[in-house]
Amino acid sequence: MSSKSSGSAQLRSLKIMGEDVWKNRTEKVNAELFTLTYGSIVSQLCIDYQRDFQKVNKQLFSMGYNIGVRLIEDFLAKTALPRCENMVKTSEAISKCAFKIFLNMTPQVTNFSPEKDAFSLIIDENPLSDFVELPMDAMKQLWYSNILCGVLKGALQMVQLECDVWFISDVLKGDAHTELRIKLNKVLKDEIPIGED
Amino acid sequence: MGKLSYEGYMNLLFHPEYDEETIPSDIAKRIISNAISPVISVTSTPELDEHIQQAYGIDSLYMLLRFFGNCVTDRDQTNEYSFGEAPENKPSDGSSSTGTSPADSNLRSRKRSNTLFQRDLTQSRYIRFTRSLGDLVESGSPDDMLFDYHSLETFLQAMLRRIESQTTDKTTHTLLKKSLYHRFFSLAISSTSYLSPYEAFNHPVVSLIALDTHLGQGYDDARDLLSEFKSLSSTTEIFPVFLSTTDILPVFLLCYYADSDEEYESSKALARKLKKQLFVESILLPLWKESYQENVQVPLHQPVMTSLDEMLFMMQSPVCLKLSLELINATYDVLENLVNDLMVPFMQRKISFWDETVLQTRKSLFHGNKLFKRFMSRTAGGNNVQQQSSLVKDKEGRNYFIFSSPELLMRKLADWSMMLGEFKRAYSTYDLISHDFEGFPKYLASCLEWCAVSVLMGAQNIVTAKMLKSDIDPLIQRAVDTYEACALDQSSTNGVSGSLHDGPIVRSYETRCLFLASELYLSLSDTWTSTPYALQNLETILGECKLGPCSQIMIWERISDCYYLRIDPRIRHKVPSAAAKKSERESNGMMEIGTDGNLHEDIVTKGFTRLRKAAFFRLISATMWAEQKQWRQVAWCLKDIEGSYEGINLVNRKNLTLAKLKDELAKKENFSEGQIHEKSSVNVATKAVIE
Amino acid sequence: MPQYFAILGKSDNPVYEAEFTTQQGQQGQLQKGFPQHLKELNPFIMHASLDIIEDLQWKLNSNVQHGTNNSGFGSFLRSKNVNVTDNCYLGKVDHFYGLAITAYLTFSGMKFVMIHGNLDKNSTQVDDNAVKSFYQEVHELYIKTLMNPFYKINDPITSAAFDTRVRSLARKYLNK
Amino acid sequence: MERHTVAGVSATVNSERSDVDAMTEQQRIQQQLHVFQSSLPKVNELAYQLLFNEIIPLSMAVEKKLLNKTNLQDDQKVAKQDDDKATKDFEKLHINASLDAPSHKMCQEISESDQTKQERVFERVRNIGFQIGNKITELLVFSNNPNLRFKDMDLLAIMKFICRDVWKQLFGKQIDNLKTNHRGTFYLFDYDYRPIQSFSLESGSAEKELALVKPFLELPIGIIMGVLSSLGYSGEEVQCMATFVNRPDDRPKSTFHKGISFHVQVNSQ
Amino acid sequence: MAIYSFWIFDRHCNCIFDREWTLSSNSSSGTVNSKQNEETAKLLYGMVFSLRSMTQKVSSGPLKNEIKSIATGKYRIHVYCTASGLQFVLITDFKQQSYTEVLQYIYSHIYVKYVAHNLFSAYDFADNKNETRGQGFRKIANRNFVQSLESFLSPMIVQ
Repeated sequence: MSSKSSGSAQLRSLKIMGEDVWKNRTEKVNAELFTLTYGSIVSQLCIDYQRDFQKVNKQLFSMGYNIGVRLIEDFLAKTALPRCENMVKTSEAISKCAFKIFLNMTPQVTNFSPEKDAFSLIIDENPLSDFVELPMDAMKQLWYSNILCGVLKGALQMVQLECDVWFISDVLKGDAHTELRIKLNKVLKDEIPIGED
Repeated sequence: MGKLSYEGYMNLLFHPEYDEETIPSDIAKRIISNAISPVISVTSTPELDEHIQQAYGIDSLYMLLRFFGNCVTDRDQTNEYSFGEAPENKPSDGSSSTGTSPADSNLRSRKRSNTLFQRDLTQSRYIRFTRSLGDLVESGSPDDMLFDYHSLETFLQAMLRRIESQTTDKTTHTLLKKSLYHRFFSLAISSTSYLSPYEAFNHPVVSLIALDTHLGQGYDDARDLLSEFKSLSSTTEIFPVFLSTTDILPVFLLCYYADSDEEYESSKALARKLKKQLFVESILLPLWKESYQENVQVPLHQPVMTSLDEMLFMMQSPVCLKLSLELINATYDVLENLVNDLMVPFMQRKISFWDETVLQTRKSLFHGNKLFKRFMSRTAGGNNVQQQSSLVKDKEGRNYFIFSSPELLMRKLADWSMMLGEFKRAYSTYDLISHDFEGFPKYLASCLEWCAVSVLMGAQNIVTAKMLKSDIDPLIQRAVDTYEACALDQSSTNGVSGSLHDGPIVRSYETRCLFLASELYLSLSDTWTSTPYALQNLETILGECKLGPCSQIMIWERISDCYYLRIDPRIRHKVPSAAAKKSERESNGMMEIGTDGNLHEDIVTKGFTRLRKAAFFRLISATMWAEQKQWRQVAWCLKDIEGSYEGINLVNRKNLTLAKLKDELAKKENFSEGQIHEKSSVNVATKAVIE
Repeated sequence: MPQYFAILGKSDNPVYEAEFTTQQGQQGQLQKGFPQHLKELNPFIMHASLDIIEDLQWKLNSNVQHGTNNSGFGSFLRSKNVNVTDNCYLGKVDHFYGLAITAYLTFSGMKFVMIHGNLDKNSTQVDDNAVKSFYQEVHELYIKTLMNPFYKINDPITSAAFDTRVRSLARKYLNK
Repeated sequence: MERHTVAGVSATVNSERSDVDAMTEQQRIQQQLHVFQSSLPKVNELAYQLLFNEIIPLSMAVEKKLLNKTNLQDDQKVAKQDDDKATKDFEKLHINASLDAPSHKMCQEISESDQTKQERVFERVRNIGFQIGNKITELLVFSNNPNLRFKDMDLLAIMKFICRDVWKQLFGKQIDNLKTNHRGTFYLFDYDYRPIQSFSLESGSAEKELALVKPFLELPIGIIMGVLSSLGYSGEEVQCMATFVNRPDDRPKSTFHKGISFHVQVNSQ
Repeated sequence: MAIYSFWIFDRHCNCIFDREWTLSSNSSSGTVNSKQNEETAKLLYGMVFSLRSMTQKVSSGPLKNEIKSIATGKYRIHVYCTASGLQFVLITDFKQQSYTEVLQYIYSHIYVKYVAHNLFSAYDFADNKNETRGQGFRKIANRNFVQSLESFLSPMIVQ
């Protein structure tokens, strides 16, 4: 029981921490500017890849990855969070801290797999895709905010969590929610110096 | 240098071969000068008329002289002809024929230029011919309208038909349409020979009394004719009170047979005798000569300023009068003598006499005391005592100033000054007497109108934006309002008396006033400033004046022209050269501009043109022409706006007016190409019946 | 009273067009649009009024002394004619036989133009406050559209959502 | 050359000094703007910064992929063949998305590329910047910013708008200095161009550092061109380039040792 | 109190930065990223690594049991580990109880800024498998990092 209550206390403190960092220790910039910049990137990629949206998805993912691996250091430096012992806690850290601190939103965590190794984030107010209306040809294939998958993938990788991250629905495509799925493949072992094992 | 002369331009409809000529922007001033030029009434004897009929197939001397009206000093008709001919064919100008040919050297030097491009328009002397005074007095009541809009419409339709038959959709039409408009304009401002009690422009200045010396008419005939003229006021029952033969200069015209020196000498002797005994000058016209037959025959223009009735009559049975060049030149020589040596000096004498006897006393009497005068007129219920004595009721009970009243004399002084191009004097006089007319709206309206016109014609060397705003436009508006008040007044009184005459009588003058003002505004150099005023007046015409449908479309097109002319002077040089060139000549085709995309791109020119407005009103005109089934006009309008709307998909969609008009036009063309002209004319006929 | 509204791009190209009609009211009045001939003419009326709008948009600024002699940007400097608070709303700019034309400019040169129909013959007055609010909200909608990365400036706006929102704004402000 | 300090609002306020009421009105509007600005939704500046900078390596990555045209076409063939399967397999497809080389290697690669390739990458970067600039104008003006009165809407005013409002919005600071000859030539000096302040190599490789920074300057160039285009100056008539300049001695030391000068040339007619 | 040396190890057990001061009177003395320190680095990492494995085995439950410092008779070794596997190590005299905040500052204000956000620098200092598990050799050498670290730490050396 006690461990459970302390767990929920921790969750609560995650939330408070996220809000504290956002409020007091974050330089901010207009979300519209952010949206505009990201939009310009996506639109340029669509031109470059001649509307082959799968390639655009990949490129966004890769871009996100390269951002994620660097962004995680900032996140850790600001929160000083230790490694999370399970995915439940990871999910909370992502939603209540990471998303809060960087995008000022708190996606809802749902749909845990029975093994508790996979979960979904419901992203209702996505600053990336504000104002966006997908053109008809992009509706089917383009995951507009796919950069988020890359970022999460990259960031989790750096804390030894080897995950798959992908969108399973997007309001831009007419779905009811924007749902992002994170599935843990394995926890990477910390390396040991040669000769120590 | 253009070949086109003033008369040629005004008659372009009859020979549309000039395409790319330019015309000066102050064309309106020339037309107005012509429209108010001194009137010469022609009295002839039946014998003379018959003689002329036999020799030239023309009914009367008047009908012959008509062709020599307009700009008498420039001899457009001969000049034009000389230009047209190869130099070696050039006839010898008949310089030997009259012996009195001081203008001969002038003639040569003037050949290079022509009436359209003289820098000072007052250098040209215009005259108009009219029937004998007796005829004038007997026809028409003093309240006749300036023009009858039905007749104007009929005339216009006739012209349009003529154009349609002589041209194709591809004809270069810009100049032709402009000429048509100016012709229309000239008719609207001066289309009657009726004598107005309120202004003196149509009152004859000279009475030409013609004798046929070849047939032996001599001193006795002359004396009888003269006394008949002088006693007109007592012998004619309805001789108007505002007219007096004393202000008309009688001149004898002695027509002789030029091959006989004997006859020439006897005519000269007669002239001397007439001067000595009757104190009347004579001029000698060698009206007949053997060599005339062999000489080059030159076709003559229709006179520009002529009454609508005559115009319509002419359109019905067009006569193309051809005379020998020698005779034409001889006639011009004689007329030039008449104008320069007799008429103008006479007018100047009269003017200075009136100036001394009437104007100066008037000035000293009320000088600087307008308040007092206003007080006077108010207490006297609009007429002060002095004016009361000048007023006479006619038998229908209308009040008129009599010819000898100082008011009318001053008015005449101003009008004559206008005729002679002395606009400053005209202006100051109009300005002065407008106060005297305050209680007499009909007099006042005309006076205000001409006061404004005199300024625009040249009383001020430079017309500034401020003058337009604070002086000229209010004058025009006041004139229009006064005319309007007269019309209301008239219709209400007539309502009681049950007369059928109503509004339009005075309204036609109101229309003239608006026309005059708008055209004069357009002739100013800063069109950016002046076009709004012109537009305002034209819109008033459309809104308030009665005109036939085609006449209205003419106005719509003119509105379009105005917008086209509205280019800020600062960007004149920026507007593509084609457009600039066109703006100089006051063009209405905007094709070149529209197709030049640069104009739109250039940030500097933005908002300094009204090309899109112009195109829009052209479009409106096109739709209305279509309603009137004037397909040639529709085609031309569409051609004008082609460039402006090109590539702008806002306006080029299938379901919009432009596309529909194009379709309709294309259909019509196929239709008329294939068959039946009759069918369409039948349609028109049935429609006319239904109406 | 019906309105014909359009957003025009930099080369007078229509970016968006709509005709607003009076809604079926409680009194059972019918949808009242423009008569057919005006429907066919409206774009032309609007196109013509652009001359005036541009005139109002660009005015020679007599206060600007420096640079007037520089030929670099033409012979004189031009400046936008705006006052502080209502930068964009030009008010009634033009009229044509019972129609009033109002306009609103965005700084990047988009023109919002509207033809107001069926006004009283004598007064072609429009309710400036309502019309201004309408324009301002449409402007906001327009910016949101602009923010869509798949929307290119000057392209026609095809978004159904935009259309719906503009129409509801029209109901709110223009055809109450 | 005339100097224009772009010292924020003070210039605007000065011009209104004659009228005290106007000044307070001005302040009131400033206040309103401030409230309005801070009421807008925000995101972390860092997230924006990383996204912004990542555009450059991204452009190189795209360039490399496009160069492998043959591979690309093969891919497309495969993609076409199992079009039906595509949607099913889609989730898998992007999970296994091949990752590009790390950003620092991409930056390296740009500077080592031949000129034509470099130019293509630059153009891509500029295009993205152009889109940002092109749309940001409307965004910034709509917020009823009193600085944006455009009372004298000439080129100089537009430049001031870029220096003051656009720069402030994008980089949190204004351009430090603006010079113009009033004939269409402008120099915009930014002595501490924000996005590159974290960048450095080991000491003693200053030349290489500048070469690596170069591509990052294409982005603001694109933005400037975009803003100009949205305000009516576009195409051939506008040129923009960036060069490194020495920082003035009186400025506090910054991590990047050079200032940037954006040279804008506008030739109307 | 005095600082003797500063070390950064990455998650591949590689020393990616080392700094040793030789004279307490001269803050610019000593070596940066010295070859001679390779062995010392390995030993240092080995020691910290062993101790960490031990403490982790000892502890149970959700609460962490991280090493913060290791004291010997003469030195104190301060350790700061991040979730991303970085280890910041500072060797000082034994009097100073906690340098955690200093290390945390170095991480969040110097490392994050000049390494993580520096697109010219790698974020992972092992380029391939052969450079993992302590076999790597790449170092943080960028100007900004070195300079700001120096200016941050030097006041503490002089004391």
